[in-house]
Amino acid sequence: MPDTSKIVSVKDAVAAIRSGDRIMVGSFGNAGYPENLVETMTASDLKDLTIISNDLGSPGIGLGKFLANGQIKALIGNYYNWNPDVARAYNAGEIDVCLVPQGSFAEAIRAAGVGIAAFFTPTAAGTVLGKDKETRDFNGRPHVLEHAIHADVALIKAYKADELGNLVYYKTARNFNPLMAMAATLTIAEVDDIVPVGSLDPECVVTPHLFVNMIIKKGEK
Amino acid sequence: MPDTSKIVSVKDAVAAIRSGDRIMVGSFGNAGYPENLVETMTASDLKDLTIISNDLGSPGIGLGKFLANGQIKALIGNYYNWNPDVARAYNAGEIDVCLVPQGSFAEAIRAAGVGIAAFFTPTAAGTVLGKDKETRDFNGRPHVLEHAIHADVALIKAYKADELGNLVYYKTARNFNPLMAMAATLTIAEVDDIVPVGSLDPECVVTPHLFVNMIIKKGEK
Amino acid sequence: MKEIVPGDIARARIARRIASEFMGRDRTMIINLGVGIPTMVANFIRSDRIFIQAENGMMGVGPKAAEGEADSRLINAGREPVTETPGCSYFDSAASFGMIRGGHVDATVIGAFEVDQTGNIANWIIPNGRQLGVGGAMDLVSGAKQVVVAMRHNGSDGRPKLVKACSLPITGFHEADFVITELGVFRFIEGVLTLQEIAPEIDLTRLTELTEAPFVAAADIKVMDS
Amino acid sequence: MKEIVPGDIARARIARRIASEFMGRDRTMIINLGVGIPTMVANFIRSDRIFIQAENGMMGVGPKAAEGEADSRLINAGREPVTETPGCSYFDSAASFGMIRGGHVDATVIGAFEVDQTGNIANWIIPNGRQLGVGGAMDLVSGAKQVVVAMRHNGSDGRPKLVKACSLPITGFHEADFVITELGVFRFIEGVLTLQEIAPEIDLTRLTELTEAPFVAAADIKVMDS
Repeated sequence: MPDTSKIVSVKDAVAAIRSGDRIMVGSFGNAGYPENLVETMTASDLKDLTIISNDLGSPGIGLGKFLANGQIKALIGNYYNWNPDVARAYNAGEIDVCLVPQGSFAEAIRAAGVGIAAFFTPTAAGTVLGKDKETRDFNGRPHVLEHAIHADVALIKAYKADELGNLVYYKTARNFNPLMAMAATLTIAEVDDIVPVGSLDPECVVTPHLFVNMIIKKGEK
Repeated sequence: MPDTSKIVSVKDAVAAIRSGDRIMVGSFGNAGYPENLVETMTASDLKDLTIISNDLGSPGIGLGKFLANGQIKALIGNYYNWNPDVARAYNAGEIDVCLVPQGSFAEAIRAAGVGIAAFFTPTAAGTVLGKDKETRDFNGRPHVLEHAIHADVALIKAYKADELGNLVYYKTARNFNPLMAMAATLTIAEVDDIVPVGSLDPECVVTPHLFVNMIIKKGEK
Repeated sequence: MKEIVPGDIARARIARRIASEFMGRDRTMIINLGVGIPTMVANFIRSDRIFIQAENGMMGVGPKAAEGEADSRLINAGREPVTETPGCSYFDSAASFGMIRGGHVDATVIGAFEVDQTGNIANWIIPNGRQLGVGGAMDLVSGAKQVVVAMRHNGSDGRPKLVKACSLPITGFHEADFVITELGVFRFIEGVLTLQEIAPEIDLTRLTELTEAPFVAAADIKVMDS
Repeated sequence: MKEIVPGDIARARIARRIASEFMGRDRTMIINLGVGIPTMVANFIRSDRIFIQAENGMMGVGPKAAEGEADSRLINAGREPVTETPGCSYFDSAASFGMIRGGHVDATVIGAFEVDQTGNIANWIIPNGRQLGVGGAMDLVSGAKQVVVAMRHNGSDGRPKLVKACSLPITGFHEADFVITELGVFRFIEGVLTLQEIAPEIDLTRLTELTEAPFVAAADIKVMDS
């Protein structure tokens, strides 16, 4: 193991997060959701969080706990129909919600990770979700300008990490995780297993270690 | 094997290419260069080609053969210092050359593949290579607008294909190949080996089969 | 109002008709299936040339997982546990929507609240304060090569869903290619809504009454398989 | 003109000084090395916290391949056959430049024709009609967190390379953080070119004569390791 290990306790990892932070959380439904990190955060005093995620789980379940706990200031994501608490809180003026079409959302997170400031996509041009966005024709078709979506912290769920922080994922639990791993100032990966350096096939590493700042092992305190 | 096999002879593959086409060719130096496809094309009557590639090999070697043969109308790429014939032909007015910084070049090819019309990048802002490009500040820093780079045909070098056309690559021979595989109307992959469906790990497929139209096996006619 | 075709039969008919549309094509087809009737299309596909893409990051989605074999980490975009097919692959959401936006998905099958005579589709929200989500709907209708709308011909209140102009927020403009209901197969041909097949239960007069959008009947109109 | 420091010694000194700069940092460093002197930096790194990225698609580049073990498919960005290190990984060029442009590479070490007093770098072309290539130079200088210029202090004709204003086409504006030559270690501190170390062979007066760009000497200036 290298002398600067990234492996930390979930408590130390969460101690690096501040109230008011913009937090990306990987997952699609409950697939690829960093359970320990979220559990620990929802048991903390952290508040005024902006949660950037595909959805917000179900009422009181998964990411839904953040909302049930009143820890959320704003949401950036694309699909909250699985958790009707979101529409309720939004209508009551308790939280802000910014809806971005799922493909544009994924691409905007990637853009932040790879240093692209903004991009033109045909998705949503002319619709309610595109109406406040700069619109321009390319090849005779309207496109909207979508800006990169950054975060202070990304909470990632991976299947395995090696001791350097190289990550691989598990089936459709991959989803937004590799994108968010690139797009935050601090990336914390929760993994099922930590394996020795050299155990992962270099051709199959999905997230190279340079994107990962901290690793916690699922189920450990 | 499915009843609509993509596996064809190199002759049949090259027969689908037309003079005047925009051709992407994977490779960095000679790593990841589809040798049989290029050999067959350079032995053909194809001309007025626009070759979109990182570099143009060395004089008379690899992609350099296209130039030695007078088959090139224009080049889009980023590094021709390994092949001084390119500067010579350009200065003599024999070919057009469009230089795009390597990172912007890679990203513009990806953009074409994923339906992004254009993107803002800080690379080259204010320089000779950015001077004719729309420039805009984001976060106080100038960015240039780069447009997607499409092709009619992509010539890809992969390590293995399964019979559906899923591809994996070999070490740094990966380079531009997976990007170009997405960015052309017709994608032809030259591979070292063709393996049965189910042989490749679904987590490690780099180019899913939907991007591949034809497969030829290296060394077969 | 008595239904002309009962719900279960209607849904299966629509799904089967769409599957046969894809199976009738002489080439590989990459398709994406939305929730509801679209998902049922998979049950009727008998072809090794048709591959199902799920926008949450999978190419080659297999049948629903059997009871006891479900893995919450292997799901489709409707959060249902599914299975693998040989030659499948996994990728992240940006790559997945890259396939969709880049025009590499041959067809998306989606449900809709309304489709209008210009091919506009409204399927993402009914503004009633209870929904807050778009998912991949806008990306799919603007990106897929063909958009196949699978929907009941009329709402539960009898109101036509093929309308002159959508009243609900639009998902995509002029994107519908096929609209397949239990009463007919409609296709936009050069922008004109054209009836290609009609259900055996009704005639053209009755179908016209049940459809707000004007349409033309194809010269070679056929009876839809029941 | 007689060289103050012979070429071989100069190049090794520059490379070794840059390696020690990185080894002196108490954290993981991801570095990218250009061709020429920058590539030599790898020879002096003794640390398991420093990882070399190659922009042609590799993280964790190892030493040059031994004669007979070279594989033309495993190369660095200078087309030299290299080896793997444990924990290395491969990726495509868009992902590679995503790392660079996205600010995930801690430092890039590059050669240069000229660096000026504002930190502008000219290293991609001498307009003489014989060169036509930019490679990743512009991406690297604009994307890497720190830009370390490794170059001889003067050209072969004695002309200073640290100049008032670049005369050649610019690669990136105000991007240089360190300029390390065989005669000194310079750092841009709040925009001011500051000499931090000076070679044992010369004094400040002589160095000032050999340098066109104005610079200040740090209060705690040190003698550079020879």
